[in-house]
Amino acid sequence: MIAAFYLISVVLIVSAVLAVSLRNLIYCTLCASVVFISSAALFFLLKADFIGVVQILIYVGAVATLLLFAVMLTKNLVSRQYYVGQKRKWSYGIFTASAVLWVLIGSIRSQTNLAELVTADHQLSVVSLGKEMLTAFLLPFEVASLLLTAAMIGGIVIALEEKKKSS
Amino acid sequence: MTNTIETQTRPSLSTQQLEVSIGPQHPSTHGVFRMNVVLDGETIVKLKPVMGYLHRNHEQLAENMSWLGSMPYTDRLDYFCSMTNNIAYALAVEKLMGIDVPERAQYIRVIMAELTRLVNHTALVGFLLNDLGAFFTPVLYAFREREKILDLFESVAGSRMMCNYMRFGGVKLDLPDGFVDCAKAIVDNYPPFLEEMERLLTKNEILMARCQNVGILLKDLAVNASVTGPVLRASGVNYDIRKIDKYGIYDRFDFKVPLGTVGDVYDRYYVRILEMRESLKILRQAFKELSAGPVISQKGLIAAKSPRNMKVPAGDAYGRIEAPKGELGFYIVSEGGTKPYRYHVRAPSFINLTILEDMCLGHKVADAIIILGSIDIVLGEVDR
Amino acid sequence: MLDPRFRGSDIKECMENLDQIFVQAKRTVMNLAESVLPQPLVLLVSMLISIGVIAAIGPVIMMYLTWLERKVVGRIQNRIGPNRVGKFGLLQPIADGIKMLTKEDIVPEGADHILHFLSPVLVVVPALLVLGLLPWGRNMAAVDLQVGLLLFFAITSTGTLSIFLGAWGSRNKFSLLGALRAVAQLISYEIPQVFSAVVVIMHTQTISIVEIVNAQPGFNWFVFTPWGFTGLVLFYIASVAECNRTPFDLPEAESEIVAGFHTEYSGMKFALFYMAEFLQVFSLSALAAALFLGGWQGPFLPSWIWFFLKTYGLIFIMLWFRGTFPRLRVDQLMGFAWKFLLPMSMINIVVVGIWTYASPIVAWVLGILIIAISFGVLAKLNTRYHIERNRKFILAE
Amino acid sequence: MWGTGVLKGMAVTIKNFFDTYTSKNGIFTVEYPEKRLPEKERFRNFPILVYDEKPEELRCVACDICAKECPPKCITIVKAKDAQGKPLKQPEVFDIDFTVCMNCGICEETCPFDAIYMDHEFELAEYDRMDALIYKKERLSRPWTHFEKIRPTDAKEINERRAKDATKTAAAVKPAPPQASNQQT
Repeated sequence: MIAAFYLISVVLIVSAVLAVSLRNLIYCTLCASVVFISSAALFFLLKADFIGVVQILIYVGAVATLLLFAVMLTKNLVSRQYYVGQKRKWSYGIFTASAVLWVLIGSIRSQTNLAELVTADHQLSVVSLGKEMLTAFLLPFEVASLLLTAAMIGGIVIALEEKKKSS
Repeated sequence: MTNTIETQTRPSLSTQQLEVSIGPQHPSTHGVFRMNVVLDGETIVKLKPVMGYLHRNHEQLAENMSWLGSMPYTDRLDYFCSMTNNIAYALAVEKLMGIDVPERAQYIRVIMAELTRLVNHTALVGFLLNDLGAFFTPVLYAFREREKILDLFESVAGSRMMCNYMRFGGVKLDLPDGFVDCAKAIVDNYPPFLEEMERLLTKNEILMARCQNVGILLKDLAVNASVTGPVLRASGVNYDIRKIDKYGIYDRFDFKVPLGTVGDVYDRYYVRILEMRESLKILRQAFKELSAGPVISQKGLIAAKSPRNMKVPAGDAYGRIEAPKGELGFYIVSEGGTKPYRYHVRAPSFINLTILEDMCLGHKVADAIIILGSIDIVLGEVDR
Repeated sequence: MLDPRFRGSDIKECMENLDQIFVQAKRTVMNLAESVLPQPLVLLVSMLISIGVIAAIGPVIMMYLTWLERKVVGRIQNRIGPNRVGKFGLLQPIADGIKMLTKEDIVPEGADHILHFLSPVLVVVPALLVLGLLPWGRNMAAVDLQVGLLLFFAITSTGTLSIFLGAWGSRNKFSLLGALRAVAQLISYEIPQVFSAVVVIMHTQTISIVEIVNAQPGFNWFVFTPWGFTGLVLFYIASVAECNRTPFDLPEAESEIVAGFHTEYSGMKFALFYMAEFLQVFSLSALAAALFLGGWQGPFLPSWIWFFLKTYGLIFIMLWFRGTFPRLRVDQLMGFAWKFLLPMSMINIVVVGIWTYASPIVAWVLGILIIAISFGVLAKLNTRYHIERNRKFILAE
Repeated sequence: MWGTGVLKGMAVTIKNFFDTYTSKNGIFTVEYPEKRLPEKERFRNFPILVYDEKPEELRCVACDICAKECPPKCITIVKAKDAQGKPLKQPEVFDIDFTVCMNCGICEETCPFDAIYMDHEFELAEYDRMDALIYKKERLSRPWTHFEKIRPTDAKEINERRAKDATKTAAAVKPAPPQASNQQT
């Protein structure tokens, strides 16, 4: 188990770095989808397979395609001249990354007892997840759905405005 | 990435226009024909047809060849209906030479013309469905019927598609004895085939959704662009040369001219099926009235025996017939020699093609392909 | 060395043995492996057996699906279909395979080599991966996951990305158009597909495919309920669109955009795209059979024979579609998904809701009523503008 | 109802599917090399030269009419000469370029000596375009019996016509030979 964990996290970190630093944007989106898949693999390792599957479905299925669409449809974003003038400052990058990491670890450590959580091999069943979501966490569930409808309406408005103008 | 044309600035999403050349080498352009299309997304903004890839210098060739010498070349004009090309050319020369055509030859010409119309419209319905995406099934049903009629042509003229059967003043050879009842059998079991095609296609929701209100051709645009044939009649203009000129013996047959109302791809498809039904009516009457007699007039026979010293009196003539694709006309000028001075073919598909852009603007790429298919062009005739 | 006692047993018991024949075969191999290899390696061997079998069956299924398609569509068109290579043209797929291998593999000059190479691989991987989740017979599912069905949809949705990359990598306008159409179509048909599968999940309260199939013993398959039948029809239409088959084959519309996203592919890469399409046809038909037609459940024959019978029945319908229908246009395709399939599948969920709580008679009547009315209303709405049923033509003089 | 047109269409195709198994004329394809379609009598493919008895004495008298008449001009003829250089009524060279000939049949019509006819042979594939497809006199000549076999009715008419012409010319020639005989000393 541990060997698998380390292997996956190495893949995750390497593709994350590549996703940021590659020149050709299409390869970046490819590496981004590798990041999503390896994070889903991590979830599988933690036996939270429902979350892992949803992770693949949402991120690789939709978000990666969205990224690719964005890259592809904007005008000649792919060609080289974007990277000429920019000085690539690694120092800023490392500083912000370590700051964010420190905050994250601090918050996780303070709340729960990490060791107990990992070894507990309770099987997260989908049914319990469903019940939990519609009872204890009903409010966040409703807020999220509101957000989703707002986003959809926004998309339709833009499309309608586009159609009205061209027809 | 693509040599794009800058669009006029639009405040909201200024999108890039894509210029695609649906080029000479494309699965559904009915031969070597190219459309330079400027696309905004999928809708067509500009369309420029490019022709001439199949130009074989037909009219220049005819000028230094004997009058009968260019008859086999007229088969290659519209290679789907070689018989009607021959008839149109023979009609023009007979008008100039003043040869009369005996009774039996006139009937044979009507039979051959109507059989060619069946062949052409059946093949067209098949190819139109092929452009719509049906995976070769309607084409193969259509070709199954077309093969039977081509076998008839082979038994009469010697070759299935390159018939070279008409001569000035009649036809080359008389009908072989088994021909008439074999043709009657084919004509009788054509209606069941048409029913089967109609059951498969006409009420098919996908076909209706794809073809109705697509590529609408208005009446006055059609008349101004001198479009002829089923494309014109689908827009509702009653113009059929068999009824207007009454050339040959078409006044003896009673048949109707089907007209469409809206003038879109669906009308052009269905008008052709109705025309096939009318041709079947004509064929039945022609088989009944076919009389015995000579097949070629005496002057014509002499001319056919030695075409190289057949002289045509000076002057010019324009012979036109209702070919399956429209008005096919031959304009010939003679100086009294054995070779035509000027020889021009009025090809229906070439002229019907000029309005392709007006019909396609605003439609999707998929519609442009079926609008081109519904006009029914053959590149041999367009480029000559 | 026929065992004398065997002659006495009746047909039913023989069928039972036949049914479990593969399971016993694996068990014997496992016992052999246990006696020889150390413990972790045994787990590896058991995995290797199922993976090896599926990896072998996948391409063979694909090859003989191409053969079946050419024969069926040929017969629809009154011709015979391939019969020269081998007895009934049975060696034709092998001939095609060799032809594909020997064909030169052209990479267009401006193309992006890495993407051009990567995308056929990325397309085939999900198609093969998914075969593991399917219940081929009684306890013959390679992987029995608790979230089997959801993983199935997750994996098939990754295929969209690779089709897009392939088309983008081949630097060709036609494949670009094909890619745009492919992504739009695959994403907008995924939603009705998942919604029509939700119906079955609601009824059986589980997402694992094996349990869904176990919930349909003997002959009471889900298709014999009103919501089951509409669910099957909707799911099947959506999966026809998912594998880009007629009448939804716009991404590779040969009459409009030459060959859509795989215009620039030749040789083995094209064969991989082809294999992905046919494996998806097989896996989606198998899933439709598992969800609605009771997978391998069947009264008499061994379980895996039922599985193949039902799957090839559904595949025959897809080939029948291919031989009959013209193609939809892009906007009609989208309209059909969003304005017809999606509302119908949502109504179908309502019907299942009623079905679980109302008494059987009320549920049946109400279910059929709701479905009929909604189908009529939606059909009326969808065809109000542009389909003129019978148009009048004048037969002038 | 919305879907009926589509379903009717599917009914047609499935009927055709089962027709191929059940009804006799369901299958339309003729499996070519094994089974062949009956040949039509008037089918015309590439021309052939006809001789009565010996291949040396072709009916063709090298009058060059067909070469002049042929629209694509693919026939070349050279008149034969005997030892003293006097032109003989036989072609020494008669070749047709099969890549140019479009088998239109005009040469058959205009030949006054019934020497050239269109053949039924269509399996003429070659490996070399230049000299293999330019047919020399030897490859073109066929016996008259071959013609009678492939086109019986036409052959019958032609034989009658030739027999009638032969009797007419024979009648015209009879009064002439008495004077001719005494000159041949």
